Amino acid sequence: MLDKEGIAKRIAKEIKDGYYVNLGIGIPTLVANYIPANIDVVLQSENGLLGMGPFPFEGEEDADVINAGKQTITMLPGSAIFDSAMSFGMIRAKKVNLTILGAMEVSENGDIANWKIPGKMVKGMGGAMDLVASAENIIVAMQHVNKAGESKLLPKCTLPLTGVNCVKKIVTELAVLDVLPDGGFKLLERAPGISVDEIKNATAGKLIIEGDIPEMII
Amino acid sequence: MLDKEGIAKRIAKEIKDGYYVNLGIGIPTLVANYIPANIDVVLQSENGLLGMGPFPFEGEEDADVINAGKQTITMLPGSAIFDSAMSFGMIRAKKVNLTILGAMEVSENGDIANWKIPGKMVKGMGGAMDLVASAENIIVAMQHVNKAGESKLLPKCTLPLTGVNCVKKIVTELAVLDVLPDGGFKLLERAPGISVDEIKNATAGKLIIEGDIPEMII
Amino acid sequence: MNKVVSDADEAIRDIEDGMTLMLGGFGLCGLPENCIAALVKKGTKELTCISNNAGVDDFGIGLMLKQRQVKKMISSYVGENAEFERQLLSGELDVELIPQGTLATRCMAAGYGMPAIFTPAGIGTEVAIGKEVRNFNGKDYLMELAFDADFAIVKAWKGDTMGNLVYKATARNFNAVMAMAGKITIAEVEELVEPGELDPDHIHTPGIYIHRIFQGVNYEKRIEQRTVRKNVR
Amino acid sequence: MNKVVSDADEAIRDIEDGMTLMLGGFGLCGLPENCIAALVKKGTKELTCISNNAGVDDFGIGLMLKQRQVKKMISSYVGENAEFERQLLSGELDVELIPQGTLATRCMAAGYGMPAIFTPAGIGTEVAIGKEVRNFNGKDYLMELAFDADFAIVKAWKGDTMGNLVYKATARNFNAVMAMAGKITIAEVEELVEPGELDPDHIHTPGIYIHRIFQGVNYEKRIEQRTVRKNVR
Repeated sequence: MLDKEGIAKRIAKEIKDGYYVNLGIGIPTLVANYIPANIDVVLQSENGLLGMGPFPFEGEEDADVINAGKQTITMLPGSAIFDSAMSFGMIRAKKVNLTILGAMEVSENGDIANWKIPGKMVKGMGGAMDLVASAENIIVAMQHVNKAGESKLLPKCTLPLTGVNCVKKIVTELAVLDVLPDGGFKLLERAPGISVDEIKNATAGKLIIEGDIPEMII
Repeated sequence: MLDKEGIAKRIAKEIKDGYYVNLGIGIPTLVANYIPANIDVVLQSENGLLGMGPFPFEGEEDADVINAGKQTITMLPGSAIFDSAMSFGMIRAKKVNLTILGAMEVSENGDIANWKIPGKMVKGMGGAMDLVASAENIIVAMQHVNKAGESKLLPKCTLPLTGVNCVKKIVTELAVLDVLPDGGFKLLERAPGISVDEIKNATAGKLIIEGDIPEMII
Repeated sequence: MNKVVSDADEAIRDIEDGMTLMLGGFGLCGLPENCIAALVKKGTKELTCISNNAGVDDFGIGLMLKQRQVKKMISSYVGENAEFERQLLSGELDVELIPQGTLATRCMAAGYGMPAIFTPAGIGTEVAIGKEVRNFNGKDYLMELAFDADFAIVKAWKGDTMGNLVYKATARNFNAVMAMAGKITIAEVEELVEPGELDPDHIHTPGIYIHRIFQGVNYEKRIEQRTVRKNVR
Repeated sequence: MNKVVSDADEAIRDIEDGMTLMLGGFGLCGLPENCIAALVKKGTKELTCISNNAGVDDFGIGLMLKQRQVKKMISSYVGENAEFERQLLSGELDVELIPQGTLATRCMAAGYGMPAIFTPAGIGTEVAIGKEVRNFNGKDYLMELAFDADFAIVKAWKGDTMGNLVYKATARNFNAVMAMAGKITIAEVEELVEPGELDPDHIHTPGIYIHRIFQGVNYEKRIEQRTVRKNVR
């Protein structure tokens, strides 16, 4: 079973040289730490920055340099600043190659729910609806089951949707799965020490298992 | 009767302190020379400049600093450069207070034709259609009659239109006229030495004359 | 071209109860701190505020919420604010949540004279309820209308007396789009300079969009999430 | 992030007959001179060119027209070109004239992922024929579609190897909007620098929009209307 860092490490392997990537809050943010050193990747922060760097050293924080999670960050050489309209313009125009974000639920047809729980205080969708509606390639980083032990990979989402037919890949503590264009979670890899049966038991939506499922290499 | 410089001088009196003004090619360009020194006016050039200044001194021309007429110009202190999308964005959003342009014909309901003569090579409308469709305040600078001696102030334009119901005021070599919201050219001023009858004879559209018509003061 | 006002009080003098305001900034970054303080002092009420976030309890729009000056928030994300939550749950406050890109683009539409825009954000979700859906090239889009704000209030790094603005780093965010979108736009700047001191090629908001400008004082520039590196990567 | 190509020939290597190109510039200002020369050399034909103007007889797109490489021009103003006029009158060339602001905004729409925009330009004129008219707040607007260009070719003053661009003065014009709008965008620059040499706050086109970049050579930067002052005002 993977921990959060493990999920981030596995997702980092999906990033290719030359990619522009938008990382959501939570596990996706950790992915930045595991991007291979031999590829060039530019991180987009939707508040208006391309070229997000690591956190600043103590004492070097600048209130005017933050990411979409409102964290103080740095800018790498070759960074560019732009306003919020252009930021979402480039997202809508599919210039961002990969979006990685968390989810509460994903359905077998790629719908995602990650912004609202009825009865609880709703904080808002931020940029998530824009990102999932436009991104060509969306990877969801999340736990396979919720705190109540219920699967988050469902035939149909039960929570209010953030977007429809958009998730392409899911990485959880148990597995890597593709969401097929015609529907269904295709199991690609097992987490170290996790059996196919364990994944079956944790997946409520249609799970497609073909041939041997390799253990993932991180 | 006014010459071109006279028309430009008279139009310059319509410009108020704090105005952002777009000047078309021809007589409107001359207006810049007669803006009173005691008011602050910013000239917009729709290729992407606010703060257009006079022509450069010989030897100081810069191929990268031109106006919408493709003439080499200068930039005044406080100038701002922007792209073509923002330029027409501010025009559509009515941030430009006054547009001054030439015309082949104006109708009594404020339609304007100034871009195309059937049978002749059509060069294009450039930014004229955007300007007339959006400007709150449009003054037309033109000759009262064409070279064939026919009135250019008509009941209805005969040439293909550039815009509809948009011209607010017309200054010709003979007169200053308002285009009334309900239609009709209201005669406001006569050019020096021009009689009301001469203006009547030169105006094919509905001319509205109320009381004494003063001679214009330039 | 008399755009310079003496301070925030003068800048907001005619903002009245019930008006719609845009307020620039993202999180606590790039907030028009002086104008918010002046609005709190003036006590203007029943405001509709278009702002990506609602500040925190004791900073940003949170200060106006605390005084019950806000009738409605139009935002994309309103977490980190306990008083906000209390007013929302008690029904004192109305909130319209809209996707961040839709928020930004509806501001831009106002500044660019476009009455509506199309975006796929929110298709298939509750955001789409009651809105026109239109298909272009096989993909569905929502039609979203340009905002209509009485005032936009933005904060820039530098500005000149003609209203030209330059923002610093990610403090540009919504400031640059809202600056174009107010019927009247007020800009507060950290440094007010004379025309000619800003490079025309480096101006982010041309002065034509700005109606009032002043040099602000005592910027706190609070950091919402102070994150630092423990060691070199 | 390998965006740098050696020269214009390499940059345009896969532009094929029948493609749609956007070409930046306004009049003769800010033209991608190197790429135009390479296209003339390559002899690519049946091109649809989206460009505000069509150059003059012996400069700019005029050079491509002379070689009969252009099937259709989409422009707002095409005067100052005798060969253009001859081809147009003889039926060899197709021309679609559209308002300048519509042209710019349809480029921006492509770069901002908006399938269509609304503009009042052309309402009541022949430009409106066959287009959807829609009323917002009592005013009519035309719905105009985003452009779909195989390549956009722009010219900037400076650029870095990651594709970030800075334009000089009014040479920004259509370059900055078309740079966002190509399926593939090629940028030629007067000076190519390393990442970090351009101030992130001063970049006009972020590198994400640029696919290929090179430092051009031998810029003529011809002036179309050389106008000078005779004496001090």
